[in-house]
Amino acid sequence: AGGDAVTTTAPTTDTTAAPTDTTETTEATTETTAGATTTSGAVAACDSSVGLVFDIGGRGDQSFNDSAAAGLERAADEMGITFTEASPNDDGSNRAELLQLAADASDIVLAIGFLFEGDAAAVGAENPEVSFAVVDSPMLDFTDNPEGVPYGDNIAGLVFSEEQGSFLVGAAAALKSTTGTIGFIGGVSGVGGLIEKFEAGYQAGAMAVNPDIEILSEYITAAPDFDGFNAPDRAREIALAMYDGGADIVYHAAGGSGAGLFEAASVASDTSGSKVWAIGVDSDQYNTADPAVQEFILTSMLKRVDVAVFEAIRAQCEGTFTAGPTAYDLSVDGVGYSTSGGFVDDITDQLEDFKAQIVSGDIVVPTEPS
Amino acid sequence: MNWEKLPAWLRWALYAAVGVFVLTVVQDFDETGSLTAAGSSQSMLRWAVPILLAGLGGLFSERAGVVNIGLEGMMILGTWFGAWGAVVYGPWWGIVLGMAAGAVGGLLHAIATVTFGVDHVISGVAINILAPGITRFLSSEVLTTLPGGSITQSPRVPGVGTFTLPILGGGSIGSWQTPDFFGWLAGREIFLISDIASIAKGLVTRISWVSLIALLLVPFTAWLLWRTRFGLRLRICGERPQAGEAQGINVYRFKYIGVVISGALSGLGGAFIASPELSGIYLEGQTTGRGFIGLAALIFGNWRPVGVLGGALLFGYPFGIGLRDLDGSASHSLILVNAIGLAAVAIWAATRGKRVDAVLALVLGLAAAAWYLTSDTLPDVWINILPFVIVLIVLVFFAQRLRAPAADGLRYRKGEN
Amino acid sequence: MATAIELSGITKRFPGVVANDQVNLTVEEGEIHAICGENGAGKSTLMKILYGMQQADSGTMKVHGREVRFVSPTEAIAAGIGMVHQHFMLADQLTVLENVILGAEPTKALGRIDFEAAREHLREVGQAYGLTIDPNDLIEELEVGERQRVEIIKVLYRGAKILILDEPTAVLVPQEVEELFRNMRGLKEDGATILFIDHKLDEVLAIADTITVLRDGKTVATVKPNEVTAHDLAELMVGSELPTPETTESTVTDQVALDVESVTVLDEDERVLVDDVTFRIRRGEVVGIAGVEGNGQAELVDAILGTRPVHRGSIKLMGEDVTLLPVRARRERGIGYIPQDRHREGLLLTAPLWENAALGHQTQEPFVNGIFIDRAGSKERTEHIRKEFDVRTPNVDVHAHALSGGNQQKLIVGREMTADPIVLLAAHPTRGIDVGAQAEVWDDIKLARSKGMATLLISADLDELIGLSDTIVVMLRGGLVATLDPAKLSPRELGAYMTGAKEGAA
Amino acid sequence: MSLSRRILLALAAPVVALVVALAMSSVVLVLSGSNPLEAFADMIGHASRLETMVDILNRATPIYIAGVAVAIGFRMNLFNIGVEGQYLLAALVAAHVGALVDLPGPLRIVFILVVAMAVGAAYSGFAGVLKVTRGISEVISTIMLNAIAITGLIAFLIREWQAGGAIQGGVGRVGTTPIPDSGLIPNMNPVLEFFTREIRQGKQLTGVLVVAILVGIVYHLLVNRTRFGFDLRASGINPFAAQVGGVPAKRMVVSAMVLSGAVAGLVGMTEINQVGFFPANPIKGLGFTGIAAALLGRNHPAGIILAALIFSFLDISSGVLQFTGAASREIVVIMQGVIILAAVVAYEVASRARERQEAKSAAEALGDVKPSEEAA
Ligand SMILES: Nc1ncnc2c1ncn2[C@@H]1O[C@H](COP(=O)(O)OP(=O)(O)OP(=O)(O)O)[C@@H](O)[C@H]1O
Ligand SMILES: Nc1ncnc2c1ncn2[C@@H]1O[C@H](COP(=O)(O)OP(=O)(O)OP(=O)(O)O)[C@@H](O)[C@H]1O
Ligand SMILES: [Mg+2]
Ligand SMILES: [Mg+2]
Repeated sequence: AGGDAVTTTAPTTDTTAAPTDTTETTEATTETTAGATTTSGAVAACDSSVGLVFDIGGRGDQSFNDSAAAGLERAADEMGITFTEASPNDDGSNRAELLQLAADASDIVLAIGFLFEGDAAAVGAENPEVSFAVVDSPMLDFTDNPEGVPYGDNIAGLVFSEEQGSFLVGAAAALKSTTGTIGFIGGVSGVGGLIEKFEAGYQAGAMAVNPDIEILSEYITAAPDFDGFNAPDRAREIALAMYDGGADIVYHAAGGSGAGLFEAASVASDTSGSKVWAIGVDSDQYNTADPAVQEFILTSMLKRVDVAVFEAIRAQCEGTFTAGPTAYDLSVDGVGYSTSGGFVDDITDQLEDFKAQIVSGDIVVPTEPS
Repeated sequence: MNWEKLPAWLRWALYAAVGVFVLTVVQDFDETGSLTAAGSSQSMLRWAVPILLAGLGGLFSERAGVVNIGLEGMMILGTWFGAWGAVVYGPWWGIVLGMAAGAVGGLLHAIATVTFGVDHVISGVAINILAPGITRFLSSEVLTTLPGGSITQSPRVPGVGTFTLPILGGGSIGSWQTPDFFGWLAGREIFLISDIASIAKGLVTRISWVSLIALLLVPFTAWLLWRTRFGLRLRICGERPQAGEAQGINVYRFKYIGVVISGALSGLGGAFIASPELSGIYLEGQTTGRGFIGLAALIFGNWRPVGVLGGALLFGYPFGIGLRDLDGSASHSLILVNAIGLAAVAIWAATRGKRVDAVLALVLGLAAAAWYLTSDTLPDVWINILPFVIVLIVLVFFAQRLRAPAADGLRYRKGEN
Repeated sequence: MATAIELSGITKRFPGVVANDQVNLTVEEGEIHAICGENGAGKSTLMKILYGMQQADSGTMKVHGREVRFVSPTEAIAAGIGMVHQHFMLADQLTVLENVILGAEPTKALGRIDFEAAREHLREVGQAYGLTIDPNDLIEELEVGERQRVEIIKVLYRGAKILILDEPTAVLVPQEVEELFRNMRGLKEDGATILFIDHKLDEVLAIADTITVLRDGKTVATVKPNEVTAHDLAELMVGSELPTPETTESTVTDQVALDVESVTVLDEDERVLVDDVTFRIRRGEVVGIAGVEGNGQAELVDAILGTRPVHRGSIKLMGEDVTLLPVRARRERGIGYIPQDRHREGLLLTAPLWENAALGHQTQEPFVNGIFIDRAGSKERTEHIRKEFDVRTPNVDVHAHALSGGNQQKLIVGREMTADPIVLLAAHPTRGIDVGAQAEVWDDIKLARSKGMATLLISADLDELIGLSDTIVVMLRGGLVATLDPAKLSPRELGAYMTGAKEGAA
Repeated sequence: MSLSRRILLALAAPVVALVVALAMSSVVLVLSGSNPLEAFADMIGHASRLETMVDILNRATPIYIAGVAVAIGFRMNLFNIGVEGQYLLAALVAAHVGALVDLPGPLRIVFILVVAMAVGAAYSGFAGVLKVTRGISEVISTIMLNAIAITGLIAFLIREWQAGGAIQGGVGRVGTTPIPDSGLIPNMNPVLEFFTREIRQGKQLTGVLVVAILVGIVYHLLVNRTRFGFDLRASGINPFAAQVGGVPAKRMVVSAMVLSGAVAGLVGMTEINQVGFFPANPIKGLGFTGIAAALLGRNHPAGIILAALIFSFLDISSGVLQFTGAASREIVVIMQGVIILAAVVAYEVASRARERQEAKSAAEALGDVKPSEEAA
């Protein structure tokens, strides 16, 4: 599947340093691993201008785009960069134009979402003086080299090891489940294994805790129907069926549809009289969810787009911008799990243990569901 | 015995009974638990309600002679205002504002078609284009100012609450927790009886007040349109407006009323989509064509209230089953149900000497049976299209028996024949 | 006697037409008052104004001496006026009862219709005037005469004392007309005032107490029937002598142009519409089909034209079997068609005249050039039709809806005639056009007949049918019940055959 | 009616519609605290750059083709809502088959176009067949067929076909096997550059524009100049009259749906030729925009061009507004809606005026009324 490019595990760089220059390593696909949590301490002021192009929907999705916006705002706060932002038309037909408009006005352009890959490669080639960073795509060209080479010296990809974060929430689910049945709801299947990666990690994590655990799994839609990321009503129905079917914890990787899962958790808890849980994705959804459903959000699989965005801007400011993929994995806390609400406090030890094993390589998390 | 002579509600009730019987047999044969589960009938209702409301809306409009392809747009207005109203003023206000917004969409359609004589389809399409523009703009101006809202979504939408029938469904009267008769019966595992009880249990337990209203609207609409002066006058506008005009009826007014009600009902459907019964949030594009499907249900139901309900359930059932079917087995069973249904159609057609129909039904039925026998589950891409395929197949055999109001879609101008 | 209605100086303009021009009309209480005039004289418009369906631009109306101003039929109904329209105002899918009570529904609480009271009232009205009909029947199941009865009951149901009947006899056979007239006299005896429109002069003279003649939107005279002859009336109406449809010597040849053999036509529910019909038309012959509307004539024509499948039997055109050929192939082989409803089947109202002239012949010279439409050729041909058939239009680029009915009909007749058809199917070729145009159409058919055209003529105008035909066949319930010689036939006698009162060949 | 008056009437409708749309959008803009003049100036200023014009044309091309597809149906009162499903299915199959067969460049281009048209025609024709044989309104059947195509057939096929080993890179470039460059329609930059300056920023004027122009010309000739077109229009204006005029009603329905679908099949070619394969996340919704374009353009080949350009211009403007900040980009969506509604009403009013004019002049020809008299 399409996730292959992302999965090549790269040697982790020194976590105390900014991403190292890896341009001339032997493997063309070598990824840089970001030092995500290491940005404590003052950062130098910077007068770069940043253009950020959201995925469809733009700001306010309480997930992906908002996370990116948070990183951007932090960069503005801490480094004083100036920025412009934009989001595409509903059908995404003007991605390339927006990138170009952003490039006209910026030193670095951040594109939020793998759908920008083709356009960012093209626009990037036309604007060699501007840096481009695309979230969720390695930005590698496989045309002439099966290993892939960066599209250009000015084009970077920010990729996340979602399977690793999903592993941890899967483990959490298995540890917390009393029924021995848990669920997974994917937004859209068949987009090059993108969402399947979440499922794979979740499965692996749950089985690591309890090999006999039953995992119900369903995708809302299949590409090219992308409604699955925007269908809380369907997610709610699927989740209800899962709870009816004995699951007591359901994890979603379905963007905006997730609201339906939380709704279902509240309804199912209310109807059955025993509490069931939901697990959020991307951001700490406990913090963004309505107070009425907060108490059902066990944890969220964190995908630190904010960190990636911030780091990309910082690299630009500091002149350390690196072409090709930069990996945000567990080792740099590019992915993780949230603890808001305190519902997983009793199992953090076990989870941290798993985390250490993954970071050390003792556990290799699969990227394709079994 | 002549089926056509039975009252419409009894006829449909019989169809439903036969349907449940088939589902039960298939379920027992296939050992799929969910075809007649309470959760399934509940989800059927949930998914049917917006379609039903749009369809009933279409009924009012088309019975008044105005084709309303703008139902989708009016529904979109309903989702936005329903959500916004509920968030800002409370759930019932959401319902009211959703209906009001839909009604305004209807008014727009009425102005264009009735007053200006614009082609009904064209005006409807225009409204379908305009509505998302308006809501998008309103989102950018209003929702973004609400905590948790954004240009594409609202904060969580509170709901109007649910209702459980006492005694039959185990609801409570005051503080008395009544027995749950259907639930008890469903647990007895008596062939057919328990299945019917289980379906019934789903339909009387934790039903949204809006669903209840929508269901009650079916007999109410039938009564209003076929038993009252208002109804007769409205229907004449769809059959022969000149006749109404000649009897001193203000045709324009009734057309306006019909189209505005149509918008209000679609708006209610939209508000329901945004309510926690389905989504619990306003999200751009969340109607996903349900207005159009309501139109299909209207046509499927032969422009009659009970028929519209039938059409809405026919969409809602496989849709709900498809979503709830986690391993693809229930949907797989539905293929067998289809095969049986097609066999029945083949027999029906054969007894009426409709040879082409009989052969067609037989071939399709055999294909379905073959598919059923050569597979164990239904892959999700096919589950998604099941409702559409079923409705299309039903239309293949019965579309010719349908009859739109005679003056539906025709331009009417006072004083012209 | 008191005056029931007094209209003075009524003027009504439509775009480009003055339908009523300073019309004055006085109707006494309890009389039967006939309004005559050619097509387009403004009769219906005047009645619609009186009934509140249209508003006059100027002029005053008095009902029972009181000046009134109706902005909708509601006020007219309240003033005791009821109207039966030229085109029936009935909803086919509704029952008789629903149609009748519409607008005057007896209701119970919550606006519920009191169907019991309505049925009872309907029964009373029916009994009082000797008009009975089953209130639960759907209109679509009724015959023309019955529908008219529903229309009259509708008016009486509301207690109207002044009845307006717009061309009530147009669709009736003589026997039905007599029945209607009996009813009208009964109503008059009960104190009703009746205004009725007709342009069949013998009928007018037979029933009316007073006659008002309109011409070009103006009142030209008000006369008593005993003071005038039909001849005088005709002159008043058209300002000149009335033409007659009589043909001269026979031009019938031996060559069979159209051979219809045992043709049976079924509808979708397999009911028999045309039942085993056999006849032949030779070149130079006009065969008229007589029959009350709805007895299969229209379907027979459809079958010959090819728009309806033939269930059994065969149709041969100049010896060639065309039973299975599509419409286009038949038209290319020389079938011309004048449809009974020119708006529905004859014209593309929102297309220019030159395209209308091509319709039905768009695969033939001079309208085409290979796969392309020959615009120049088409326009030239249309100009020719315009001149030959006196189609009054500013140019051939205007849309067809801009023309008046008579001119539209002349365009259709011209289109079919200039194509030199072998067989012409003419359904009501002069319906709804004025006397002048009528005479022109008759002449056209006669001329073509003499040149060898075979014509199948359907008409509700029995004089026309008798006058133009060489042979008349009578259709009843889908079958041919009589073959008659028009030379020895009176309209009354023909009417008897049409209603089944008389049978067999003459 | 004098010529000047006629021209005035013909122009009145679109001008009024545009003015109304501008006025209403201005009101909305003012209400939301923006300066309309500034916003319009930004939009126009941006659109007058050569590179933006290329963008506008690229966007207008598929909208135009979709508009023509819809218009073919409209010309005979058929409402093909199914253009959406037809173009996506057609593009998918054409891209897949086009990448697999081994043909020399130009032939492959033609082959892909033909396959796309055939698939679109077949899928649309199915709705036509359902209509004439089973009496199912094409409005309903094409709604169903859209859903079946997008959520079912395409989802299934794209999964099957991308498994065939066509990973172009990250998940953002998942799709069918890439078509060799020789099989893609070359861009038209040289043509445009011949007239002006060099096109910068790597913008490429899509070669499908040529296809669109051809489609427009063929549409015009076919519908307005041929016998077939006459039959088609006649059926649209009055199906009964057309039928007694020898037009085979059922065959016309199927033919019109087939033609409409064939044209619809070309809608996706712009994206295929730009991306080089059929992506898992293709641009959707063009079928619906096409309906709007056909309505706005009154089914007229030139009118649809204008409509497509207007829509495209507004779409493109939403980008620049976000960078200049003169107004919220949502204003363009409002404008699209308002233009449509204003246009349909304005057209209706104008066509009534025209009808009255014609009736008057016909009556004058009859000599019934002297012009002075009727002016009273
Ligand atoms: N007394 C009544 N009270 C409430 N609703 C009624 C009543 N009678 C009929 N209806 C409803 O009104 C609608 C139309 O009634 P009607 O009697 O015309 O149906 P029908 O002609 O029997 O239907 P069909 O033609 O399908 O047999 C139906 O939906 C029916 O359920
Ligand atoms: N609504 C209308 N709009 C425009 N013109 C009209 C309208 N109604 C009638 N006319 C025109 O007014 C004139 C008088 O029409 P009217 O129907 O009163 O004639 P009539 O005497 O009843 O003729 P007929 O014998 O054909 O019924 C005709 O030229 C007709 O075309
Ligand atoms: Mg009935
Ligand atoms: Mg008249």
